[in-house]
Amino acid sequence: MDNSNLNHAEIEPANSRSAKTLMPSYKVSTILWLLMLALTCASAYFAEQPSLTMNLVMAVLLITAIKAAMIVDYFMNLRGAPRFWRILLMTYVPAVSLVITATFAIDLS
Amino acid sequence: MNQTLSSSTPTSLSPESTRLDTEAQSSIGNSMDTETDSITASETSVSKGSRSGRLPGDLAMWIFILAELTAFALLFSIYAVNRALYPDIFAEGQAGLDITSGLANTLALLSSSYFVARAVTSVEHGNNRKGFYELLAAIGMGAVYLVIKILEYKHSIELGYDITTNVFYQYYYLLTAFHFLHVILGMIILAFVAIKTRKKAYTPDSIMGLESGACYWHMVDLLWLILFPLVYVLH
Amino acid sequence: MKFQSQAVAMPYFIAAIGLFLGQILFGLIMGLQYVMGDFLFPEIPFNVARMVHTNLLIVWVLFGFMGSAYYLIPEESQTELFSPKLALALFWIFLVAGALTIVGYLAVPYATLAEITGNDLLPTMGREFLEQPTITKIGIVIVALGFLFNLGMTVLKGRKTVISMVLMIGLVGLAVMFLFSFYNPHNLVLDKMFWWYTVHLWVEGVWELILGAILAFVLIKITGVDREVIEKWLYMIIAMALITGILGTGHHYFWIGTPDYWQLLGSVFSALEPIPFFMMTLFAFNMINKRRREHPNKAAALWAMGTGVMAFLGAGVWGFLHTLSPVNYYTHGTQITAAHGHMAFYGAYAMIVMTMISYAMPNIRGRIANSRQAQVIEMWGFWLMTVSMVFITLFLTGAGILQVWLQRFSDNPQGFMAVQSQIEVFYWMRELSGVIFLIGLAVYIYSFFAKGDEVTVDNAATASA
Amino acid sequence: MSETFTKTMARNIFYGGSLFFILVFLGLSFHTTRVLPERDHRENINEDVILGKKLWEDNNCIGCHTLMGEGAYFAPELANVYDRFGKNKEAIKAFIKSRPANGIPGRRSMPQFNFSEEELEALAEFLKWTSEIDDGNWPPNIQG
Repeated sequence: MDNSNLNHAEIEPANSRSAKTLMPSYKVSTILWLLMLALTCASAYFAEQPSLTMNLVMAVLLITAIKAAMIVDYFMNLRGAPRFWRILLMTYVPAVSLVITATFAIDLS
Repeated sequence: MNQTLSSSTPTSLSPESTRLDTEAQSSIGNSMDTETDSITASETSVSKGSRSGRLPGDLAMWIFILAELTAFALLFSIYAVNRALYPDIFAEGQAGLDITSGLANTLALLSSSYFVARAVTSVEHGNNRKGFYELLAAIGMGAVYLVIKILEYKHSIELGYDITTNVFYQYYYLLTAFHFLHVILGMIILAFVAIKTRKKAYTPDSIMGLESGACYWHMVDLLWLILFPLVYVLH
Repeated sequence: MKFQSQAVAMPYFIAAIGLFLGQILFGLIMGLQYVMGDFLFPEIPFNVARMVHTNLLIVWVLFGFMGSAYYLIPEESQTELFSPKLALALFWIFLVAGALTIVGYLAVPYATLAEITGNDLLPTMGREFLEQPTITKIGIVIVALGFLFNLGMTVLKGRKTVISMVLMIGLVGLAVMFLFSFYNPHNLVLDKMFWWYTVHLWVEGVWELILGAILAFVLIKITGVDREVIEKWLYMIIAMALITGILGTGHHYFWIGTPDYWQLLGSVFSALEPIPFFMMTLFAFNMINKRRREHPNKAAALWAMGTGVMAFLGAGVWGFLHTLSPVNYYTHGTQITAAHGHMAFYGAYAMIVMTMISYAMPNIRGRIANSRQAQVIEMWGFWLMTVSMVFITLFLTGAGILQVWLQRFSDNPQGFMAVQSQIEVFYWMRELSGVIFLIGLAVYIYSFFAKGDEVTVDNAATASA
Repeated sequence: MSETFTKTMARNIFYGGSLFFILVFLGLSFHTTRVLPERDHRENINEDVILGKKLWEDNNCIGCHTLMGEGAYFAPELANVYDRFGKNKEAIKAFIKSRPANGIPGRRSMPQFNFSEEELEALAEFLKWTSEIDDGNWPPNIQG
């Protein structure tokens, strides 16, 4: 490596268009957005229920996990990202939900 | 050499020298001299091939995002454990919360995330002006969140609930206020990125700074997605 | 050594190792007093030996930081030091002030020292690690201002790199945080609350910046890896250090009267404090694996890697051991705290100074690296000191766990002195490890005098194309 | 795994992140100072407590004892010594006064400080005030 310009060895356009997955189109984003608004209202409706049952807890947390998956995959555009990062982000909300469900399980039983 | 102009605050503070830094007495190979570092303001980023897909945004931002997610995961878990330890205090406290403002906040943050996603799509198609206005809309929705949250705080403080009232309000204030500050930090980042979008700093080929700001904002929204059911819904 | 003024670091390094030796001697005295209660009583009571031990530690690490800065800044800024004479003058002022303070501790009872030095005018004495008379504290501030001025002028007229910037932020932060030692309110809770600004925001805040900057400098020199890569990681490491460390102060606000929300914040953020140390270990090992040159100074590479590992073990792992508030409720103020203190301070700060000495001293003495024999002896010193420190920490942890079991966690807790006599076996073994540590230090010091064919020509042929 | 990692972004994370957490820390610390008065009963700090703290510092008691868990681990914890001595200041004063001048053979022992009567009273008052601070009821038991 003896070129006079001693910058880094491999230089290539950091993120040429072809190399990366593009963001979802407006239409897809809008559909996902409306879907998430609906899901949120649904989970809020659950709050009105008089008593808190285990499957209600799991339903609400499932909705949250679905919404989170949409955001991570489409809005954060991790669909095209290396698998390590996608798995890391996708399992975050389910993992926290599991802990929360566990604390409810222990309390209710 | 590609010019990655991610967010560049005045770099007077530390112009990066990009020469291979030997600083040993002798020179390397046949390069003329190792000593006079040419201070090139350009910022080169090393990106090894992109066969296995590309992480949107900057790895530095992702390390910051992971740290924040870990901190909040710990905070959520400790909140959940304490809810199980003191069910009655938490139930009574949660009953006092206004579900509609919680819902409105969630819708506001979801919409602002939506606008940020649209903005990134716009800039990817080279339409910086449209992207700029979408970012402004996102910041606007963020402001809506702030207003609703401040009203909520004012309401509960007027009722005399303070961070030291009881264990529920300690956790409620700590978690939501800490997230509140992250929304403000996220809005500052979005504003910063919006200005650069307006000044055409981002092109379809060099969009990393915008993606980093967008990913941070989506993380803040993600955190609220967990906070909303945890604090408002499940009681 | 590219600039003649870098030689001014030599007296600082020599003084640092000298005071280090003094610190270990008094450490051994205290170790013996733990098992033989009346050893040297009343000539050198335990509290005096402890003051000397802890103050010598802080002063020798500060001498090490100053020496490292005087060596590093001219080379990073590619210009001569602003005023080597000022550096030497400040060296003697600081050394004399320090020596007088230690003599004061040993010669007269502490209350008399307080009287002589006019502590009543502005009482700042009598607090852990800040036992120095007020006039010594003022002397330290003057030395620090002169030191920062000297370095600041050098950086301003030379090249500004990330490493010199980070080092300067760390050193300025160190000076600013020391100012809180002058605030000594009548209210004990406020006193403790701001005392932690000088202690915690030093060792878990700005000192981590200094540690990162020195480690990055040494790694650039011995591995030849591109400055761009190293400075990028440096920024991330110190970003994590401050992000977790600042709110991490909360883990000192559990039981001193401050509100309960500190228990939540303190636990969560101090639980994340090992992250920057883990990144530093990855950083050191990665850079050395990806080295682009074979630097003859193998000892410095060993020290750099050792610093990463021991800092992570001592400050990270042993810190996490007792940082969560439900655990800390039982282990606060026991030997567990002492165990963490020993390995963290040695692993993070004693070792980074020795890393810099190991790299810089040969250059100052006009060679690229010491002879093979000298480096082998130095590595023996490294392993003896590091392994014996691990044992000191293990024994103190054992003592701490038994202490917690007998005195804190049991239903009918035993008295303090009763428990101390039951954990004496650990104190004996700790004292033995301390002796081995002293042997290791002696071997390390001898390595500077070992004869052999030094390496004077730099074989900086880049290892890989 | 390909990603871009620029020094500018890392630097911005350093400055932005640190500033953010410094502000959060300062805000919480300010709130703590506002809330402290009803936790540390500073209204009970009288002349004796002030003199007691001065004596505590001038004689480097922290060199052997821990106070609220912080200090040297050579001698007992003193934040709850007032309770341990049966809430009796005289017992504390008698203990300090009765320390043998040249120690107890073969055992750790506290030096004799030859305090006057007022100084003993001040020290005991300081230790009493310290024991009344609302410190999350630490230590876990009377032994400290």
